[in-house]
Amino acid sequence: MLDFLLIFRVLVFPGFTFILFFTLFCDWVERKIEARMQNRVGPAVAGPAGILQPLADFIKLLTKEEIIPRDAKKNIFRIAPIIAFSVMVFAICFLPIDGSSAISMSGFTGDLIFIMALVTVANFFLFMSGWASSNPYGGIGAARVLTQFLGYDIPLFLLALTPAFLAGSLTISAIAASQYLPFILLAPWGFVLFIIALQAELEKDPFDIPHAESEVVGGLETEYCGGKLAFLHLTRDVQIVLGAALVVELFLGGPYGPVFFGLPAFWYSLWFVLKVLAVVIVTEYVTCLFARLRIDQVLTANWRMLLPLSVLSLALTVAMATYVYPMVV
Amino acid sequence: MSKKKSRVSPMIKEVFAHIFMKPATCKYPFVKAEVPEGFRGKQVFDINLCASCGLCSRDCPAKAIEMVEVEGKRRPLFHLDQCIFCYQCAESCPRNAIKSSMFFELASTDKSNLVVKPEPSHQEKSGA
Amino acid sequence: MSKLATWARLKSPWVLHFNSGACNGCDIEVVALLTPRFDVERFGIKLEPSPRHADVLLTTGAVTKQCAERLKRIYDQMPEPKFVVAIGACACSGGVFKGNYTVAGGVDKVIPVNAYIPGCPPKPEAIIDGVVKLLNSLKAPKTEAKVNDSK
Amino acid sequence: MQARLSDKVQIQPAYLGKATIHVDAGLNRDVVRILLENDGNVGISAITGLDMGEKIGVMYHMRTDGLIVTVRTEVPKENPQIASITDLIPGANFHEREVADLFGIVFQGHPNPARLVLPDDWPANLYPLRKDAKLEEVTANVENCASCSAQHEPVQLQPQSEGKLVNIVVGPQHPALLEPEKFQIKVDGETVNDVEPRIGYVHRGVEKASEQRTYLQDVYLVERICGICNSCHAACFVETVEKIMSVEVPARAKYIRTIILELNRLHSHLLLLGHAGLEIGYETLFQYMWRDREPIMDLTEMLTGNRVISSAMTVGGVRRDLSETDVPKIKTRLEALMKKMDFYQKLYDSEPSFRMRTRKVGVLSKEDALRLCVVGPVARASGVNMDVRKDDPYEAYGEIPFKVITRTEGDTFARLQVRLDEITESINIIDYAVDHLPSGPYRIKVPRVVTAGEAVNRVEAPRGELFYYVKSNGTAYPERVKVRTPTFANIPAFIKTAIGGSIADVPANFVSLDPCFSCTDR
Repeated sequence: MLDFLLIFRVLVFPGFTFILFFTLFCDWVERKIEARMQNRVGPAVAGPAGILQPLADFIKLLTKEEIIPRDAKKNIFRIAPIIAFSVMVFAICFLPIDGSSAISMSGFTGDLIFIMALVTVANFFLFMSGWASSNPYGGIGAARVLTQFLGYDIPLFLLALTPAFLAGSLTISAIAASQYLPFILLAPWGFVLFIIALQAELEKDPFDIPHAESEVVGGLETEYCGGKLAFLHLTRDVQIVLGAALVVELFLGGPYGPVFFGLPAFWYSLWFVLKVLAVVIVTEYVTCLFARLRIDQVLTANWRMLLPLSVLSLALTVAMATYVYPMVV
Repeated sequence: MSKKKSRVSPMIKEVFAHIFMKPATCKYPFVKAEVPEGFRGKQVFDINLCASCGLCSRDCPAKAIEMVEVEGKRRPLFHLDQCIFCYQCAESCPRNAIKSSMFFELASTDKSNLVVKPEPSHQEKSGA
Repeated sequence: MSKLATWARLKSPWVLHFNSGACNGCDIEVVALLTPRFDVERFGIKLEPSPRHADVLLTTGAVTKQCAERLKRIYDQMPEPKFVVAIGACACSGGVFKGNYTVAGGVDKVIPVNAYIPGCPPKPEAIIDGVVKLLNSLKAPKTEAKVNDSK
Repeated sequence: MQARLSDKVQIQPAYLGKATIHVDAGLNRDVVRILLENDGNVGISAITGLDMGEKIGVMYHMRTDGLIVTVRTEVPKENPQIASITDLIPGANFHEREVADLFGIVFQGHPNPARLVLPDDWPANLYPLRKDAKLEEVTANVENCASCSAQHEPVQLQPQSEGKLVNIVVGPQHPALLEPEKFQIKVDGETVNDVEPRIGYVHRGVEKASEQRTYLQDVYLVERICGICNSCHAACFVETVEKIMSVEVPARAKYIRTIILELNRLHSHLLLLGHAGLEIGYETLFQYMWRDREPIMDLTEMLTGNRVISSAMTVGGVRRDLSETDVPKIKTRLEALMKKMDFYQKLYDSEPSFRMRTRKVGVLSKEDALRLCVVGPVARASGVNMDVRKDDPYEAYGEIPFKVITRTEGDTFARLQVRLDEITESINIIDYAVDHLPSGPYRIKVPRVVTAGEAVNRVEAPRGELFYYVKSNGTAYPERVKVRTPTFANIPAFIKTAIGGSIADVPANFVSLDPCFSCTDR
């Protein structure tokens, strides 16, 4: 019985299937809201209000012909996108979605660090996939992913420590659970900086240089087609969900919220979904506001602005956690 | 720069406002597109007015008008795939036999459909 | 299963735009398709930067000598199933430039074309209409087979 | 001039613009030098080749005081050699290469006499614009494209290292370029070391084709040189022909032409400003700009019957009258656009990421702008006060008050800002023209056969000075039509400003010139 529940949790809810469909849903929300902000309609014909658009894209890509370029490093070219995708999904599984993570009781001390490490690994596989295609655009795009990721990883991590200090724990579920008052209210500066760093991590405007069409064509995806491209797209979307979910867990009180009746798991999932969508909309809003920066400007923005600020934020938080927070609680 | 500058980008407000605004998108193809008077669309050829002079064919910059025999007389046949819709033919025609219509949905998956044939009944065959 | 694939294909035609020697008239109308007034994202149409991602190749302009090889290459780079739409008089047949010393003629001289959209340039609505007609022709399996044969 | 080279030059005042100077083949350099010494603002508008049977005429059309002075010389067809003037005016570089391509004239001392517009595999001693060129074989060859698939070119972009330099080839198919062109960019790390453009992918041989069509058909042909500034091409051609025929078009036609030309400018500028947004990754700006451009397209469609290619001009006037009922529609749409411009101006003033991407990028100094003979908004953004509408008024521009927008920074931001301000000016011009529309006929009947003669004419297209030279031999077919488009003159500015800059600035810098290759290649 327990085994069956475990399998169900991993494969269906809140595991793989849920994450997959939630990701596609988030993609739709993202495209729709971006279109609205740009005074357009956005996807409209695939399913009601175009809600099946990401699914249609995904299925279509799966049915397309697979071409592997002659010069590509074939094995890596084949498997890197899928590994990147699975690592991302694996990382999400550690987040408490309906009050506990996909594999119950799998949360362990320091899983925050573990998830961050997984994201890094996934990004490294993304880099590998671009590099393996042996296309110059793919190579440049991949190199940009790596440069940007390595740069922004540090401030992101420092900023992720903010709620960790406030909660006094490195375990995500513990951080989420300890937010009787969401940390966004206690440390708004940390939240704002985290969103900025996240924007860079997710390669969205104004930091979307790895996807700058006018400079690098399709970036690391340039040579990909068919199913592998589908997985690359999906990886990116999962990454966005993961990033948004992290914000939710760290600053917005995780899946916890008022339970009105029935199963708490249902309400927790609902809160989680709503909060993630809210974060996705906020990031999309920021995307619409700015032009893309140049790669040197992006790096300068990181080392000169974001990194010192995140150190400052951390210091401020430590002070808060020691002196102010105990008084509040 | 002597101009008075506002520090805050107006985009912040504009983008936010657009979330609640109606999109500027027209509903085409679910709603028919409005075409203004005088649009240069598909040709309408009135064979009853045609004098078989061939001026339209001679003046056509794209050589899209071919003179073909219809019931013993030379009549213009419009190749829509070559036509640049300038309507010089209509201007050159001494009898005003060629007029433009508002019809613009000419696309076809078969190139041989893309002609306006001169037919005695002047019911043009649709290219669509 | 194949029904699902057809559905997905119809709902998500990603396009690549290639100008093989056009006057820009058709090109700006193709770009105008992406913008709020026409917004073809409604139909799931996305303009893709790389031929590898695209399902439909939108070609504009008469094919010049310099571009013919390039056009062929781009067509070859696209994964199956792929479709070509010729936009404007020049792409359909060479239009007003037919017979010039560097112009080969229409796009169909180099690669097979699935749909023709006449006009100079066609209204964006006409381009939407053309793409919709192309997609509708794919719905009927018979037509699809015919289209594939013609390659 | 007469004093220094008295016996060797012949000056024909008020012919082909301001004056025409006939010189011997060896003296072209001296004349150009003297012109340069007289006036620091001299630029070259075009170099026209002309097949004259035994000889090939070479005409240097120079701008001085805003007017054209033509320096005319001849070289024998057997051994066509002439001294290059590129070292005197760097802006003559492309012009000379083009004439070399199309007429086979060897410009001695040219720094880079490589092919510019013709395909690489074009036969060596075949010069398409010579009257005796046998093009049938080539044309047949081109039309038979079976050979195309057999050839395999190198992959799209292939960085080849040459020591420290990396070669990046951008194009022909590249998202940053709507049109197929190739740029070879040599990069040293992140710094651009050299840019080698290869244009000609859109070369359709319009100049030759126009000789095989009647004047009537040519109006539609030249209009399709460029879809964006189509009515400028048509207007310029039509005016040139009217000059040859000494036809005065009715005042109403002039005003209607002005309105259509300005609508053309509005749509072109909005298009470019939106496209610039796309290029620097500002998609929202792109979407808004193009949304606000649609009313202009509607107006064009309403007035002429087509959204893009207006086909409104004809020799002797315009093809359609402007009805009274259209006037309020024009007014309301322009008013709405005027309000939007306020928003964009604020955006330009305050949006940080936009300013970071465009300010101090691709700076072109006034001296370089003059030396490279750039035209239009690019020149005006570098502080060169030149606008054909003011310098050499055509149509109704002499009667309509407007300002010439100039800026001094010369960077990408200034180039975009100039266009933004010009949109406001254009709206005012249309407003004025609509209010002061004279009554009377909008078209007069002209014969199809054009009297023998030649003329030059210029129009301020959205991208800058558009130059036409037409020679008529007294038939219904022109003898020679020469088109010099603004982008052709502006590409050297891109090369100049890109070198030494960052590779990431290339797209933003490039798009700020408003490149139009269908114009450039013809």
